Amino acid sequence: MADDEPRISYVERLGRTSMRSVVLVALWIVLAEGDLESLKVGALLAVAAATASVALLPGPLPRLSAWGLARFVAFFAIQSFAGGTDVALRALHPRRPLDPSCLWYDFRLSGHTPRVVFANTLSLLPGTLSARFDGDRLEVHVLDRGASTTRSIAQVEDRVAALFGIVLPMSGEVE
Amino acid sequence: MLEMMTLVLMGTIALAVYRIERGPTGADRMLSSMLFGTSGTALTLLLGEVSGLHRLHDMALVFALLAAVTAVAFVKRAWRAGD
Amino acid sequence: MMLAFDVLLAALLVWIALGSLSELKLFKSVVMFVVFGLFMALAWVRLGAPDVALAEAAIGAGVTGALMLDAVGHMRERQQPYPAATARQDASDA
Amino acid sequence: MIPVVDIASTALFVASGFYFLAGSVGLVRFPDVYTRLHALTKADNLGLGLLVTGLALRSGSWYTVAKLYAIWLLVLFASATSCYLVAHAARTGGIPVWRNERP
Repeated sequence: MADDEPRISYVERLGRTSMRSVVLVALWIVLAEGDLESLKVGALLAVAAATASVALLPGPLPRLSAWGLARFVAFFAIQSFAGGTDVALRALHPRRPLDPSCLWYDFRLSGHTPRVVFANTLSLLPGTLSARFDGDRLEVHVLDRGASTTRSIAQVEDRVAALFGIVLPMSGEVE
Repeated sequence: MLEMMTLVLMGTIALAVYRIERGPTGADRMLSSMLFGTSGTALTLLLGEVSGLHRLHDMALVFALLAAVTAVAFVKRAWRAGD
Repeated sequence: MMLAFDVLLAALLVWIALGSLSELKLFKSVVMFVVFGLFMALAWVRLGAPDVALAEAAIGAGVTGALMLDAVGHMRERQQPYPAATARQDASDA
Repeated sequence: MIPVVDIASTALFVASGFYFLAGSVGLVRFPDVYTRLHALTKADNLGLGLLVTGLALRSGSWYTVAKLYAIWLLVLFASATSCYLVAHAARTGGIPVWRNERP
């Protein structure tokens, strides 16, 4: 994997290291709950961590779109409510209504990070669980075959694409 | 109220221990120990609030991380089907 | 109310410890051990020692648990050849 | 403490307790690994989110609020990832998917 990464110049390396250091220092302040005294250690560790991160992952990190992020957070909050309630009611229902099966979903997203984010999001949303990658397909375990699942998976994919500022082609195989 | 919540969480954890006892596969056992990642984090945060110890937030972070570490160790090393 | 919590915690600790020690399946025993570490950490919190609890959670449950899972995997590898599914997965990883 | 905040956080705690309990009942009652993973990831993460929101309402400082949500995000990420790992291992290891035989 490391061989595929592009070689970067020292200026880029310095820029990325300092950018990531700033983010990590902010994270440290949050984790120390505003204790600025501990920043003596924290700043040092943040720079070390940023150096390690650039050494391991020299390429540019994927950019997020702010509007996409806001919409994604709202969508995620509402949908995880729906998902939790759905599964809780199924668990507590005396007859345990389940009709699970597996289906293959063809990615429209490309790129490693967006796909991973998509698969992880899918696992947290109602009725779907990503089970394995296979090339350009993802196997999804669904809790209820009757629901219009492919359509809702495609909707999640649209939201994740918007998060990364990607415009997807229209899905051709929505049932 | 917070004390009630700690008891409820203990109850959920007891159910998960029952699932580890029963199995039947290794994956079932592993996912019940994953539950301790979430429930353990929740319980630690609650205990922190009950006793006013904010340092326990760090322990909640450790719980969350370790659930992932054990899951990786399980998948890469210890897994065999039908166990 | 916290007394009820403590009693429940102690009872579960004993149950898990017995489950971990009196088990013939190694894997189940290891999972029980990890869970025992997490519970022990909670017990340290209740005993008023959050630093010990942090160490217990990180070392007792996390690192030792991962090492033991690794050891169980190695022991199985010694005893029998890999089943087909796992072997294929390893080949694709390499 | 302001009573409105108190009532709201209590309601959030009750709701989160419900989801945690439902998730564990699902863990015991559901028939196979995959459905149990569903119960675990969805119900428990929602329960933790509600609990964190309740605690954040009670806490006095913004740093604590940020830290609580950071913990929740980490748990979300960790549980989604380990859920995928276990599901993948179960699927490649050949654990069959339970099907509903009743019509």
